[in-house]
Amino acid sequence: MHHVASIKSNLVVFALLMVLLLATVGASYVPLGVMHFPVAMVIATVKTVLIVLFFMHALHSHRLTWIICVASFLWLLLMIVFTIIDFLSRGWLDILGK
Amino acid sequence: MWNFPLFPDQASSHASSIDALYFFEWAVAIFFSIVIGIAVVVLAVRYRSGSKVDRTNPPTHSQFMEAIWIAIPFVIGMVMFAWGAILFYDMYDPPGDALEVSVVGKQWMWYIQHAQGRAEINELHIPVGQAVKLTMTSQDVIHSFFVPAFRVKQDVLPGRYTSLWFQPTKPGRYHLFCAEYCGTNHSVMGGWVEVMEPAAYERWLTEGGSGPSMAEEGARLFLQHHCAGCHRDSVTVKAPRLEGVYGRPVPIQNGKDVSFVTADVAYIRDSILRPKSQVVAGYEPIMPSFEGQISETDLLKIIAYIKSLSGKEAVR
Amino acid sequence: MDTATMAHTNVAEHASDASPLLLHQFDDVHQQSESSILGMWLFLATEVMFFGGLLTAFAVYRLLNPREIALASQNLNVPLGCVNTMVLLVSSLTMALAVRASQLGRRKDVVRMLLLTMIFGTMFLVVKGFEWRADYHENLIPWINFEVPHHQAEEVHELGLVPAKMELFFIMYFFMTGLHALHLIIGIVMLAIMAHLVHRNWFSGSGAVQIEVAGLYWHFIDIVWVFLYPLLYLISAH
Amino acid sequence: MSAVAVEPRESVAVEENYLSDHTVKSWLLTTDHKRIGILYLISVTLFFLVGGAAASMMRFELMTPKGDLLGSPDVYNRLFTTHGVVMIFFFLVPSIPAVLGNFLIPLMIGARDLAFPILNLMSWYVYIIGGSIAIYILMFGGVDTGWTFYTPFSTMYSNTMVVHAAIAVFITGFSSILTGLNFIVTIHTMRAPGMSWFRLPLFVWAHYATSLIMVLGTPVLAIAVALIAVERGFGIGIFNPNLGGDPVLFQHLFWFYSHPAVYIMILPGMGVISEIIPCFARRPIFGYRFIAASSLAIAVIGFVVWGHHMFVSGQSMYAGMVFSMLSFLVAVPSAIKVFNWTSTMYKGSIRFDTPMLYALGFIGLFTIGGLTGMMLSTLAVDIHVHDTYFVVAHFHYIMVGGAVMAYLGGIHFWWPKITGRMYSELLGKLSALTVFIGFNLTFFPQFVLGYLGMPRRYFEYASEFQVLNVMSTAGASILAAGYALPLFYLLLSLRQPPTAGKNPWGATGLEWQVDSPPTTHNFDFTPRIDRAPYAYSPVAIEGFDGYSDHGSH
Ligand code: HEA
Ligand code: HEA
Ligand code: HEC
Ligand code: CUA
Ligand SMILES: [Cu+2]
Repeated sequence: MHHVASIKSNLVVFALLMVLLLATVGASYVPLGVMHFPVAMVIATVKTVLIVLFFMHALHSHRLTWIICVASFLWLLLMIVFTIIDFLSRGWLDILGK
Repeated sequence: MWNFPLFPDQASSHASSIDALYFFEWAVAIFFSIVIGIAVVVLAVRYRSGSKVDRTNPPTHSQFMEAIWIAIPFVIGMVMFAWGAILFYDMYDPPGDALEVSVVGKQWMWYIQHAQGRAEINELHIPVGQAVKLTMTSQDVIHSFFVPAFRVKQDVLPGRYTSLWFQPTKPGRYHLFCAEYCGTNHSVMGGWVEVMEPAAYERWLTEGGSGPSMAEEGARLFLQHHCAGCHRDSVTVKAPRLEGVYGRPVPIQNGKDVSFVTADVAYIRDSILRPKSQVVAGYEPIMPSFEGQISETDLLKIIAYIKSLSGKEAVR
Repeated sequence: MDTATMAHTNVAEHASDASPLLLHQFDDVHQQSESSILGMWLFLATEVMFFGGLLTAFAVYRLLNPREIALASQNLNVPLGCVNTMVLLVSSLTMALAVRASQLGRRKDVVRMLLLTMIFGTMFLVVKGFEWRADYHENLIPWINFEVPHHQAEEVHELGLVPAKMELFFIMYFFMTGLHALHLIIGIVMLAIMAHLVHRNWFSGSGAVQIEVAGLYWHFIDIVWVFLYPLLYLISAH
Repeated sequence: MSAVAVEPRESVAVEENYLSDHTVKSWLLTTDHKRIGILYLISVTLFFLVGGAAASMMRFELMTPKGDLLGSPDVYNRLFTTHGVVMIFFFLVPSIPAVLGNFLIPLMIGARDLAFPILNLMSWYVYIIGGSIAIYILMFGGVDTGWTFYTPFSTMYSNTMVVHAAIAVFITGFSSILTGLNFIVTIHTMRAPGMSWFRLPLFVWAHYATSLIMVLGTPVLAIAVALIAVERGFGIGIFNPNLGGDPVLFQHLFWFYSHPAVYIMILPGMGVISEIIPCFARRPIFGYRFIAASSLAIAVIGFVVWGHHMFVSGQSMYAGMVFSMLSFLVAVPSAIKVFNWTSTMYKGSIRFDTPMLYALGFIGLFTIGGLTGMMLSTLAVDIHVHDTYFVVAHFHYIMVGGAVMAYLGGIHFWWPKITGRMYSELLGKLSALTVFIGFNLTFFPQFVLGYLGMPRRYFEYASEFQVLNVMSTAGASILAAGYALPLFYLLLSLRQPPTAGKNPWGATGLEWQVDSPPTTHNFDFTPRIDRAPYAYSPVAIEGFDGYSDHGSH
């Protein structure tokens, strides 16, 4: 009933995850300045995508599963972005307390 | 008992413009309520069960109608938004010549300090026709400064300044309320705003015994806390002179870069409480923190003093 | 007045061809397995928002107090965190293999892989425990004994940093890693039960659906850590 | 008009149904969605009485400007907190979904139960645990923070049982999450053959949208109150500005859930109205697809407007403008619904039974509540009316005039299905009327009071506000009588034998094809659906004289 992933593909995904892990740690020692944080998050996201697609079999499941994955991630982003809008833009105007 | 008010006084320059928007919105609300109300009643009567009317082919959908009643609320909504947003901006953007008043809220009273020195509790005396700007903070929980007759309200928060301005247009005595729930006596944390003729106001200012102005008080505190030791007199310590600092862009050392921030009230507050978080370029971070040593009210006085130096030329 | 016609599929009839483990509300096994998997995915969406509240708070505080947070983060043990990430990723691999084994009906392998997964999960907790113990000895635990580490005291003083804000970092750190560890413990217990049931041949088949659902949860815990690690440990390793 | 392939079985009144087993154990261990619905019905009603008692005492105190009738402001502060917490978290959020949703969703989609019946029972227990803590708090000290728990008051200054309250809310949140999760899965996987998405009743669509909010929003509330409990319990600084925190951050986390939560409260109500109106207008609903889609639109856009509760909180001006604009967008899907319901009456054959009266009341009061919501989301106007009685009036118009009316309408509509009994139609109409009149008298004066500047959460108030407050209190007593009435005659109806028949309203919808009360397994046959919902015809009903037992014959 389900797609059965081969041992080999599991191992390949695992190897990729390890490489990415080393990449994050490595990147944190490279002076990237402001890019430091985005790079770390992009790598984490790629890792997540790998885990979700292969280990959690999202690749071979319903469209609905995809929607849930994307939506929950999007919702989290929504919450963070709209909250940050407030804190980031405080003081952009020359009005005390706004 | 029957001559109770149904509408608040309009006693500030904001009041009439906000009321205009408010009436417009009620007009929209009443219009739609009536349209829907009449539609419901008319349809209910006409199509009541048993009445002899044509009921053939009741429509079940219409893209056209849906489009119309998506478009209308959308457009009306955007008008309300834009109108409200513009007014909102004006209500917080103070004119340059505003009278400066400082406000500290605490459980459960308002402490108010005029630039000229007079302090009062739960009362605010101001001259009619003169724009007033409040710089506000709280010593404990969140409160909210609310004068219905002026249509203004702003939360005051611990550890932070917020501001508010208005221009009273009518002499009189108006309610001052605390509008953010703050504990047991929230409902009695308030008092009066007394809008006076300018002459009466001048008299009032001096009659409290012509005490020192806020800036003068601040100058005293400036000595008392040994600020002057570094900022005015010292030849050994290299500290920036504070004349002309207020309102100007200040160069801040930021790693190897220099960035500029405007020296507003919040910046000066931070400079005193957390001096090392923003170090002026070209100076050593030797200023000690005064966190916990100066009360909110004294802090406001010192800031008033530093502000009063802004007319003078900086000697950098 | 009817919106429906009644078809002649009798309740009793449909029950007869079903597996003994089919719950009464489902028509067939397919519907049942689909429901459990969908349920778990939705639960994970809930979990995303659960951790999300903390991540939002952390994001805001990092924005407001960048220097204190960065300095405080330097007290975390980057290599240990890295090892732990590896351990957790390995456990994800074994979990995936357990799911595979169950799909192929190899019960022995399933149990074996589940046990391995549990062992790696426990290993993570043990390492984490050592980290926390070290934090305790370095006086880094808010409420209990937090104080600015000696080697950073000077820097804190010089830069005029606020010790309370460093403490704030540790509050968030312990809250998030604590919650993560709690999830892991629940996961380990769940896997233990699964392993036991598979061993006893309790499931029809080898519990492919149940193991798959448990796997989803396990991988999710892994994903949370994939984000926590760079967010907490690698802020200013350089 | 009926196209029945199989003779519906004659219903025999004495036959086994889901209510037959009377033992306490059979109730407390039941996994039957209908029984769990009843368990919720009872518990939710009790909490409504608790919240209503607190409201009555508040209105009593507010008859005089001085704080003289209840003795101390601390009592009053505990009262409105209790009232808010109980009414929101323990009454209105679970009311329609957990009672009617639980009972009806499987019936409406042709399923034998929800996907996870044990989980369903568990959510009731979780709710009861949270509720017991709430009652415990009430008896041993109370909380005085307001239902919004704003820091730093809640974490550092209040000396009441805030940690307990946080735990109660935290726990109850999970009941909500589990219910939502159960509904979503059920609606996806358990639909009977032929029940395609666009054949779903709108009640189910509304609950689908509601469940999305429950699943995605509630965990954030849980975290927000957990942070409060931790900060207060351990005395450390999380939102304390002196320790690097920010109290406004708490407000963001709180409203991230609590604004969408208002749609948890109204969307199911809108679902109920969408069932009642076509049934009593005897014609298909107008604009089915738009009503269905607007539920989803409300659920999604509703997530990004929360900052409109924070216009004067010290939030940045840019954020205020973004949130204000989005708030106007969220009004559009609500408008779609109101206009479509109204159009559904055109060319209908309208009867005015109790549920319909409640539904019509809903349309009017919700419209006023919603339009005053527009005023609140207007930045400049909100500065003046924020935290005044204007806001109190706004949300009671929507929550009491809207959601509670819809809830009562739904209870009256499905009462024959749930219990098999009819209630007194006369008393039913009387209750709808009393509630409508009492409601308006209670809450309309509060709009005026609010614009005059009377702040909310006030134990004492300025004397010029008294007349309007007395009017409001008078209205509240009429309202209380209006609510007491159904309690009385609905309970009374239980003494009769179940004679309502399968379909007393002549309604379409699968739930009306099974027995009243339904049997434990709902359907003896797997139903097969071959047409859109609301297949009413106003013309066919011309000769219809009263509702009969089997409308389909
Ligand atoms: C069920 C509950 C519920 C619902 C559905 C709503 C719906 C809405 N609410 Fe309300 N609200 C609350 C419950 C609810 N609210 C509560 C409890 C509070 C106070 C919390 C507290 O502080 O304790 C509150 C507070 C509140 C505030 C904060 C006030 C303040 O504290 O200063 C605001 C501000 O924007 C607001 C706005 C809105 C809007 C825009 C809608 C919209 O969704 C309404 C949309 C509906 C319509 C617009 C009507 C139908 C449309 C038409 C008939 C067509 C014509 C329309 C146009 C021309 C636009 N609400
Ligand atoms: C679902 C939500 C809901 C419901 C149904 C109600 C129902 C009512 N509310 Fe509620 N209200 C809120 C939600 C709700 N409220 C919230 C969230 C707040 C904000 C809290 C805060 O600030 O934190 C609030 C605040 C609030 C205030 C403002 C308090 C203040 O700011 O100082 C007032 C004042 O009039 C009020 C009145 C009423 C009244 C008269 C009813 C009536 O409709 C109730 C009528 C019902 C009954 C009376 C029950 C029937 C009872 C019996 C038949 C038993 C007999 C009773 C006795 C013997 C006493 N409410
Ligand atoms: C030990 C010496 C010292 C004392 C005492 C001191 N300061 Fe300072 N102050 C400095 C130095 C050095 C700087 C510049 C470096 C910096 O920004 O930290 C400075 C900067 C400032 C600034 C920012 C000026 C600008 O140009 O932006 C303000 C405002 C200020 N101090 C106010 C005060 C006040 C008020 C007090 C007393 C309550 C005080 N200082 C006490 C040394 C001192
Ligand atoms: Cu201060 Cu309310
Ligand atoms: Cu809202």
